Amino acid sequence: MTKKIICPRCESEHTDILTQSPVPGVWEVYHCEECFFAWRSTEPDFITDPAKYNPEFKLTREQLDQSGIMPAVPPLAKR
Amino acid sequence: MSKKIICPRCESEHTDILTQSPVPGVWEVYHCEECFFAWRSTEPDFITDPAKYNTEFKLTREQLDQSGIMPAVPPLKKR
Amino acid sequence: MAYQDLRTYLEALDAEGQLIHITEAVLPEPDISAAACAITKFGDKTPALLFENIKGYTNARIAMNVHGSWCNHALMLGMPKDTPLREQFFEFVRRYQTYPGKVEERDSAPWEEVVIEDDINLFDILPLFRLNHGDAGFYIDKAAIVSRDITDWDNPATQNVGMYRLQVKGKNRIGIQPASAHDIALHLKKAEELGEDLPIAICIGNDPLINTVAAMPILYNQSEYAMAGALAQEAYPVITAKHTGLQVPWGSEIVLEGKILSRVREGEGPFGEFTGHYSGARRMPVIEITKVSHRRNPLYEHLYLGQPWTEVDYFIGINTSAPLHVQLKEAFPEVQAVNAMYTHGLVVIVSTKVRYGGFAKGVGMRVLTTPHGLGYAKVVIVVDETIDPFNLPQVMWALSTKFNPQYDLVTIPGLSILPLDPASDPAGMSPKLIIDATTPQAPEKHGHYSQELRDPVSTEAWVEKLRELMPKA
Amino acid sequence: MAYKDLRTHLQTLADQGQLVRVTEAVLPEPDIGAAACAVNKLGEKAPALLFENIKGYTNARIAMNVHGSWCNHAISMDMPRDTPLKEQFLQFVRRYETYPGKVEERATAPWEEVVIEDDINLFDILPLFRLNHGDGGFYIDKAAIVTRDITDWDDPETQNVGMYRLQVKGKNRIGLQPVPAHDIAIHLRKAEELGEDLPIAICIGNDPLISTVAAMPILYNQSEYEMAGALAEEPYPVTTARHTGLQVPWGSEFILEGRILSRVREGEGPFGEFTGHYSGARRMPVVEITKVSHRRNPIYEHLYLGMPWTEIDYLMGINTCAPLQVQLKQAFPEVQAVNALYTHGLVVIVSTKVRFGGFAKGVGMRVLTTPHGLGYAKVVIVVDENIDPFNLPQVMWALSTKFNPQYDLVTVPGLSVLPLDPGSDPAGMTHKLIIDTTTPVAPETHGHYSQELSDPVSTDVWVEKLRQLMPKA
Repeated sequence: MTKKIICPRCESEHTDILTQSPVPGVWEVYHCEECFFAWRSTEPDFITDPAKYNPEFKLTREQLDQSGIMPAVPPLAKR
Repeated sequence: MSKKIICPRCESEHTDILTQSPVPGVWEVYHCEECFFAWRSTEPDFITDPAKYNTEFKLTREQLDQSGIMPAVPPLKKR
Repeated sequence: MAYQDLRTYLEALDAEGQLIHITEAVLPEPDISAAACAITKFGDKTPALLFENIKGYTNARIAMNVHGSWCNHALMLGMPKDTPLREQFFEFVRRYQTYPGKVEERDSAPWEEVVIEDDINLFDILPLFRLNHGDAGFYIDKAAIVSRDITDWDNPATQNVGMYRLQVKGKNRIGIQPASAHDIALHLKKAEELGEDLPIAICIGNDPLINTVAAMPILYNQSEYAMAGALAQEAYPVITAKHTGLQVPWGSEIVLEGKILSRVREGEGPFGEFTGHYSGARRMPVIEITKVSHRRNPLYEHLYLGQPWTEVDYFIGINTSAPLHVQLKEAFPEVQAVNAMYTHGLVVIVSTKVRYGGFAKGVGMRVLTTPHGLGYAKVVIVVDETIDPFNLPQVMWALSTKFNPQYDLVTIPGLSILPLDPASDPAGMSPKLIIDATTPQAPEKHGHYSQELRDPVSTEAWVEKLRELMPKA
Repeated sequence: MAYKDLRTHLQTLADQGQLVRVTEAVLPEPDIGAAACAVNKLGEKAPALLFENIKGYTNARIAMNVHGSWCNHAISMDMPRDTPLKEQFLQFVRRYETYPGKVEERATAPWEEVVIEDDINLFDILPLFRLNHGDGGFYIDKAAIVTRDITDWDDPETQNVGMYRLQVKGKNRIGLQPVPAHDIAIHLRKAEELGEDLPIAICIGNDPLISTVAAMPILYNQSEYEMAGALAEEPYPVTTARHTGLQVPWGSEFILEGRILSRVREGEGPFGEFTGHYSGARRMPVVEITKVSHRRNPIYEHLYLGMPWTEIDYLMGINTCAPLQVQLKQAFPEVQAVNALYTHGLVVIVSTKVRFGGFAKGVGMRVLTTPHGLGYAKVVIVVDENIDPFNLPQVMWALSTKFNPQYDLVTVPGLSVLPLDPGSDPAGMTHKLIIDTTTPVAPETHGHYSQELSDPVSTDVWVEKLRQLMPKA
């Protein structure tokens, strides 16, 4: 990639291409390895553009790391 | 009338014929001058027969005379 | 286009597939009410019924269920028969707000064709019948009843057109139920204070709008005819009935004139009421009829009522909601729509924008203090502006997700209510509830509502696209 | 059973005018979510949608709204498409009570046609898309997910088929939300206690009944396949997926096999949920997919959810009501019908005969203590036996005339509710309400209810007579 792909949600640069459209050149799907957000290049700019992404839904890896766990991981037991 | 007409609701004998069907002999409408009940001769027997009239709806002149007044009669005034 | 009499309206219903002619011979009881009850089981698009062959009568015709569906209601307003309820409501409100409409006084009326002044026997003139089995007698339950204040006779603002139940108790004797809060009870009180009779005109078989207005909670000094003109969007035709001097609808089939006897009370009832319960019997005023006028081959019109939904629920639905809507908006422009269709507004659902925390409870309290709400409005549910209050599954969603009884439930003890509410105890008293099912706004902070789902962008465009693609029925 | 796979069912929907094929080229976002949202705005008889031309894909097909109307639900039950809701409910309960139905194990299945075990990229195999704008990614939201207890692998009773949301987060990596109360969370806990992965099969594009059963609150030791057999009234066909050894539907379009990674939690969400609100983001388990099997030209099936009513409200409506009905009737045979359609049963309406004063409140408390009611059932409305709880205007009548807040309102503070309820505060805790709108019976004495209106005799006869006379549409 010539241009860095920034995650619209957490603005991390740790992003990757997940897939490209089977019909060449129609769209690409990216995902963020930090916050697990995924998006398609053809989605509206309020999804794809970090500056326009709905602030109510902005979420960073740090916030995720502090979020609740469901279900809790149980203590190890012997069989 | 050869036969006394008894009010199915209050069982008074103060009843009268209000009207007869314009087509002769089809039905008659009676009313009770005590409890103001009215009925047609062709109605089901649970309406016309004093013995079969729904007990929940039985009502005498005495009960009516003790019932609520709506609206209240106001005191007389001078114009 | 408005209908100036019942005949024209029935023809229009017929042309739209909204009228069934019953030509087989039927008994007055129980056939007519059984059929009028049965038609309500077919959903909310049912036709009106016209009985043309009633056993024992030579030429009687009885119209039932004339207002008994949202299709018929739409046609009454001159709208397409499949107009959604919500659109009918907003059109009704829009016309209501053009009050006063025009009234046109005419010199002669079709109902003057036949006149009876001697030996009146209403049982021979009207094809009377018992509606529900527990009714005490044969009622007239869909008449527009006209009276005036005899102490201020020449002031047209005192003239009232209302709908009150009438028990025909003798050849020319009728029991009437004037609920104390209604305009006619004020007229009667003034006449009785002077020991005088109250002139009255009873108009039967009418154009659909005047019946709608007669059953509508408008203000004391508003004119029902000017309201009918507003709803019709054209001049409403009336004529003065010479025997009493009261203005009556030009298009009525039958006009009974007479007087409420001063200071007389006599047994009346029970009658099956719009609450779905019988009223019990009480002592009520009595009318003596002294003149009857009617069209040749008159149509008798009657209304079925039973456990909802029946004709009465369509009949007093939108016309109860509209005045509440207008009165609430005067205080709170945030109000979006009011659904007071349940038992004449014992349950009221209001959709509103919320200005700040606690606002929705204020709207609810306002409902309880409107003129109509004081005597009705037992349970008020307030929902967000995004909820259509006429869409009950949406209201249930708001109740399921926006409502926490710890914060959102208000109980007010010991308020007034109409005595016909069977739950009131003693009759006429009840606690009332406000259920706030709106999204909490600052400074309210309970719950976690920040992220509500919205329709995806372009949903509206897809509604239109899919409408075209839908399989044709 | 009529439908052994999604294809047969879609063909039947098409034959009955309940399928719209969208052949124009659409973008995955926002078109598919918008169209699936839009179709439910066209009324209660909305068809399913099949998208056949999705930009960027060569041969993807996406089915939406397959369960999204009472017509479609009736067809999925092999009933006439216009069957009233209450009849569908009673038929559903009847078949439910024939549990266990038969299960037929088949040796081969159509989904074995194409197998991918190397370099799996789910984004290339499935036409994934974002459903609602606030979703954290591309979800699979209508899969039947199969797991077993690895400590008791050979006991078929431990096998579970459930529907849980899945966020596809990488080429072969999926986030999974197992709510702690659900069976899969029990399986995961046992595996994680041993530090072992949990085998899992994710089945996409199914016959309509297994989706209904997967979304249904049945008991832990009940088999979903036997329940599907009971609802289908014929053996339900399954095949063992060899990679994991789990039984999966014979008719599925796609089978993804893999394992939930032991003791791993990773960011997931938000996702727009059935509450009409987004869920927020939490750390949840992760699935790694190791084998994909699918039919040639597979159909991907997805579910729209948003502010009610949308497809999900039809998918988890009647199947939420039926278990509550059966469980309540075990204690109270007087119960007539249960409507728990609203937000998976956050509002529940129960119709019951009343044995004695206070009985209806007992029924309400019982609802709150059923397994499902403990986590849902925030507002319980109890109505008389003659009220159809699926007929909301009738319920509003009961609320308007039978209810007096002084006697008939019970508030229970501080009960549990699912944390997704946005009204809960703190999340997972709420007050709950029982609203008793039944007619008071002895020894209760308040109100004046003795005379309730009932249908006139011969109303039933007139229903049939009028059915013949009704204008043909």
